Amino acid sequence: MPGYVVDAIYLVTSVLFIVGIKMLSTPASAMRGNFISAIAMALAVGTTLATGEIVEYTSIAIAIVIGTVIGIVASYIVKMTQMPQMVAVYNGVGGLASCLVGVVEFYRNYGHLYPYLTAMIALTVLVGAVTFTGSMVAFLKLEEKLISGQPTLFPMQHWLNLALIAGIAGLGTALAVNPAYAPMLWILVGVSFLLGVLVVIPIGGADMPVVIALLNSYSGIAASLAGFVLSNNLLIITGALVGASGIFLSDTMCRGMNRSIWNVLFGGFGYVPMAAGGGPAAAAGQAGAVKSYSIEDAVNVLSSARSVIIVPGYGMAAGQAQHQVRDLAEVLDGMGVTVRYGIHPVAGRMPGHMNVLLAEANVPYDQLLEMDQINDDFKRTDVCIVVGANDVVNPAANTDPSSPIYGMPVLNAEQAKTVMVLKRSMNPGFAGIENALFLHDNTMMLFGDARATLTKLANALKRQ
Amino acid sequence: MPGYVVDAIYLVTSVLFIVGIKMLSTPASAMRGNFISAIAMALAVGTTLATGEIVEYTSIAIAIVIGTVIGIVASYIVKMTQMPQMVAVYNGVGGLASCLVGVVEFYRNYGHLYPYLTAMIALTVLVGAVTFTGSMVAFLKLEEKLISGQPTLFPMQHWLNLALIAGIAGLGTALAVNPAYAPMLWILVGVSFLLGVLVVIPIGGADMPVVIALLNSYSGIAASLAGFVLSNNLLIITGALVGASGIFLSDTMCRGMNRSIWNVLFGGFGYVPMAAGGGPAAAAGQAGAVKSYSIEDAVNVLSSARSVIIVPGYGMAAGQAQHQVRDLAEVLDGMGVTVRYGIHPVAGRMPGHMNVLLAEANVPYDQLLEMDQINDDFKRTDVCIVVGANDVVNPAANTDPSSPIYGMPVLNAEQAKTVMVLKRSMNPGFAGIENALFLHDNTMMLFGDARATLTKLANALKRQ
Amino acid sequence: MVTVSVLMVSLYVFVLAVFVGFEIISKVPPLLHTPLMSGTNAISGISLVGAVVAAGFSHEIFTTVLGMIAVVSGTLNVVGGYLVTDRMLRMFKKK
Amino acid sequence: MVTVSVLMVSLYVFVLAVFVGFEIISKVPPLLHTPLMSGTNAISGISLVGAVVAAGFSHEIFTTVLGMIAVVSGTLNVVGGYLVTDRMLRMFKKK
Ligand SMILES: NC(=O)c1ccc[n+]([C@@H]2O[C@H](COP(=O)([O-])OP(=O)(O)OC[C@H]3O[C@@H](n4cnc5c(N)ncnc54)[C@H](OP(=O)(O)O)[C@@H]3O)[C@@H](O)[C@H]2O)c1
Ligand SMILES: NC(=O)c1ccc[n+]([C@@H]2O[C@H](COP(=O)([O-])OP(=O)(O)OC[C@H]3O[C@@H](n4cnc5c(N)ncnc54)[C@H](OP(=O)(O)O)[C@@H]3O)[C@@H](O)[C@H]2O)c1
Repeated sequence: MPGYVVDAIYLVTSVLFIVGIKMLSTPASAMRGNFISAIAMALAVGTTLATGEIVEYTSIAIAIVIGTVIGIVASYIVKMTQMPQMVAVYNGVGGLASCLVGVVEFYRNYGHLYPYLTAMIALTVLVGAVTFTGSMVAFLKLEEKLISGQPTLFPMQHWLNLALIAGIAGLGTALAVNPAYAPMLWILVGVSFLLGVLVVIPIGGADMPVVIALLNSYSGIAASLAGFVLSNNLLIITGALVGASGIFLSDTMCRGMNRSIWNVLFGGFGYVPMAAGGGPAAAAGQAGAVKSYSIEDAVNVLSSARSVIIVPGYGMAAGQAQHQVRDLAEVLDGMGVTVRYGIHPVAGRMPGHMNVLLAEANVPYDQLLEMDQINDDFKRTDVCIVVGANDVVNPAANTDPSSPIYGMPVLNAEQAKTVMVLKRSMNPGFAGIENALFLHDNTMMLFGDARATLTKLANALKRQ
Repeated sequence: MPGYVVDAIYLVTSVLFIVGIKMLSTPASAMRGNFISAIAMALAVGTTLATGEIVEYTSIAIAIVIGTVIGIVASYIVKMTQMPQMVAVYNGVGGLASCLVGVVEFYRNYGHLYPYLTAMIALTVLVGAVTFTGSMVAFLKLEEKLISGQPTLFPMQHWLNLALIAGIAGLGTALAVNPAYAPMLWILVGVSFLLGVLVVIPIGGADMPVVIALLNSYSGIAASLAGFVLSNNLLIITGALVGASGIFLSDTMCRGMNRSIWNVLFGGFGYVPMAAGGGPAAAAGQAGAVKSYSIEDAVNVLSSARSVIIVPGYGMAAGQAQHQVRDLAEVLDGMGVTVRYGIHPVAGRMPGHMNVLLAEANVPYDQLLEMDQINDDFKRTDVCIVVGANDVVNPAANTDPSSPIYGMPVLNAEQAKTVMVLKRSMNPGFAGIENALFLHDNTMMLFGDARATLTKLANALKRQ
Repeated sequence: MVTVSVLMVSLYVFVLAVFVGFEIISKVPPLLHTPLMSGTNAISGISLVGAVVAAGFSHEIFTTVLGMIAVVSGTLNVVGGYLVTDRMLRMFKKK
Repeated sequence: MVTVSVLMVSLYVFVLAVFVGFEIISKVPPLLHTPLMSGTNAISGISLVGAVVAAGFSHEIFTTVLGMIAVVSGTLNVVGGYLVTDRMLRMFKKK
């Protein structure tokens, strides 16, 4: 295939990727958008296979089959609550692929490497390698396997990282000037792997979603750099699109958390130990002023409600309670109550977390309202049911300038006539701070696992 | 200056143009955006002068001085109501510049022209020339000088145009294959000039704003094509931005008029003869059921109003009544009445027409509300004052499926408690159709020139 | 086939720029559509960059004159376009 | 200086693509942020295109093995990413 035909097909492919992403902006077109993007990918790979540069097809075929089989199996066994982990792993392998492309290009051009090319190869290897090990650490932190979710801090950590970066810069420059000495490239790979581990371990497990979005961006940048190496505009464009997406998403999360990206990356924060034991009653007892209510109390209030807003939070994900939420909503709907959902942009642990889980439970997406759409309606609402949400309904964000989340936009749950809060204890949420909403006069605390409480509520209402 | 430095500066310049246009999206940043874009232009021209390709500076200096002087003078004497004409002229000269760049490139490369280059030159010349003469015809039609605003139709018109296009394609191909024969290029220029005239004369004067936006797009495409000729990415990018803008604006207008672009270009419509004489009373008399009211009637209603929405239309522009509108609004404001403006996207004769005129009259832009923002408020409003608007408040668009404007979104003026309509007669507006709003029970027709009527209203209110 | 590869590079740039153009321009509110029209009109005078090259590359009288007409036209488009847009935008004031 | 001009072309394409990326992605509503994340994650597997070249250019065992690892990784990213996104998007239903 002549080069200009390949270029033309790659251009069409780039446009398809852009169109595909654009179609992700409405739920009605999103599935087709993803499909178009997949077609573009197939077209890109197919065209590359047909360019004539390739002499050895068997190994490629074997590798593609292996990758496909693992990909299919993995995508069907993963649970919706494990999405962040899954994205982390895929990011990681994507980064590894870019890193290895860089390494092989080094060998392929060995003998006629010129400084620009070698410098681009070094950059590709660096970013790809950091993406790989960084993502793997993020994955392990989320699963709390091998590595604890707690920030791993040690003295002089930032200095060590700086020294590594300086070393990498030195190695890269040396290679660019004199690319004859291949082992230098391998040292570069090794140091970059190490750097990827070291930049992620000081970050707490709870901050991992931000890190993963950022690593998503890196994997795009690595692909773009590979495009610079291969003078391949398709890689450059597509990588840039992914790079922009990752930065946009991590920025969205940071804004939602009222923190800067620097604070996330270098702050050493973001670990909230899981509430270990204690039990609802005990916890409720500790808090003193808190009034715990029974299922019967709640059912009485709900029986006379005309309108309900459900506010889900991380607790719904942790307790896998999305199906029970839907069940309760249907019972209420059957009683003639208007039920809607108020979704905070950073409820849960990743952007859009609640939407995916509720969609999984077959909640129609037109009932899922964004904060701006629903925030004025709380004051006209009879009951707000808070299912495992905490920070995103904390009124201190509006009222208490000394609060760390002051200024973060929150849902006005407290304006509803009655607020029912479903959680297991008085433990704080992600931000680790008290929530005065739980002490309000119009708040009914319903302690217990969200899933259990919701089931009981639905059954009691049905019996009426 | 080495080529890569020029490329780098051009890249920065392209980014500045993009940023400049992005800043046009809020009124607070728009002026700075325009300034950034102007800086980018200066940087681009300055860099080009410094590339070293240029041996003859005197002629350039003279030409720049001439262009600058004319530009400065013209921009200060033009009236805001003449904007469409002004844009038409600038478009035209921009197209001419691109066309001539193509011609000179032909001579500059004479002897080593290759088919790709010659083809691109021919395209640049074609699009530039059509933009030039097309814009000039549009200008003359708007001014109703030399050429009448009426569609100039003659038999076989479209066939003639098709024949010209075929001829141009033939000439272009012949040139690309054998570029030795320079006169062929001049024939191409001549035929393209003719084509520009012929495609615009069959379009009515009232449709010129759409044509001008489209020619704006062409002038961008011509610049882009010149970029293909010169392998200059800056021209390609900037031209593409302008091309997108022109297409977006003509599309906006077509949607607003409920017509397709094909209907505008080939329909031979769009000429509404000016209301010649007759006088308000006579016209009002003809219409029978129409009730004409006096200034006193209107003052009585306004004195007890709490809220007023002003809906301006083309008549405000034609009658230059924007300052009188502002005066009346201030008097009402002094009486404690809430005054806002409802701006239809295609009120007037070009996109954003009303906003510019009202801004000229010092109306703060936060009082200028878009259709979507204000349409639900008419029903809660005491008085809607329609100043020279007609089609954009025609309820037939919502209710009468047989109306040519059925389906076009309109302002719900008729929902106000009282509607005052300021116009000179019962003559129709741009679309040439009746407006049942004028016969409604809650409508008060105030016949007369808008400017005079507004002045009388304001004075009468002040006297109270 | 070097010319075709030049064309391809130009096409990539063109296509991406068209996407950028549509995305950023569709965000401009109707309030500012007239300044948008005249502002982008000024920008279309970018062919001045080509005109300057055309007018300055040689001492040959014929092409120099053509080039000069191109420069006058381009400058008029640019200078007039920006000034008129600026004049218009100055009028937009908040209360 | 041919390499610098190659770099410049790549840079133009990169910069424009970044603009396109930010503009189109900022229009995706929060409702679809998780599919956006996993969908663009799938797209980042585009380095598979480079990996295929790396795995297939010669019979030398060392680079072929490295290339194969790259192809397995890239394919996993692509296939898994698209399937998981599709699975997620299938769940979004209107009433
Ligand atoms: N979405 C994102 O993109 C993202 C990314 C990073 C960080 N964040 C941060 O995450 C937080 C999200 O706020 P949020 O209100 O959704 O959650 P949250 O503030 O973290 O609170 C979750 C609450 O759920 C309760 N819970 C846990 N398991 C439960 C179960 N099985 N049943 C019932 N309740 C359970 C917990 O209380 P008990 O232990 O008492 O049950 C906890 O207080 C914000 O601070 C945000 O900044 C979000
Ligand atoms: N904005 C754009 O981009 C654009 C572009 C192309 C076409 N259009 C079309 O233009 C129309 C705009 O609607 P519109 O409601 O603004 O205007 P319109 O429907 O054209 O009506 C204007 C009215 O103003 C009256 N008028 C004229 N001079 C007047 C004066 N001195 N004093 C008082 N009244 C005067 C006329 O009635 P009398 O003669 O009785 O006074 C006429 O009915 C739409 O049909 C739209 O599709 C708009």
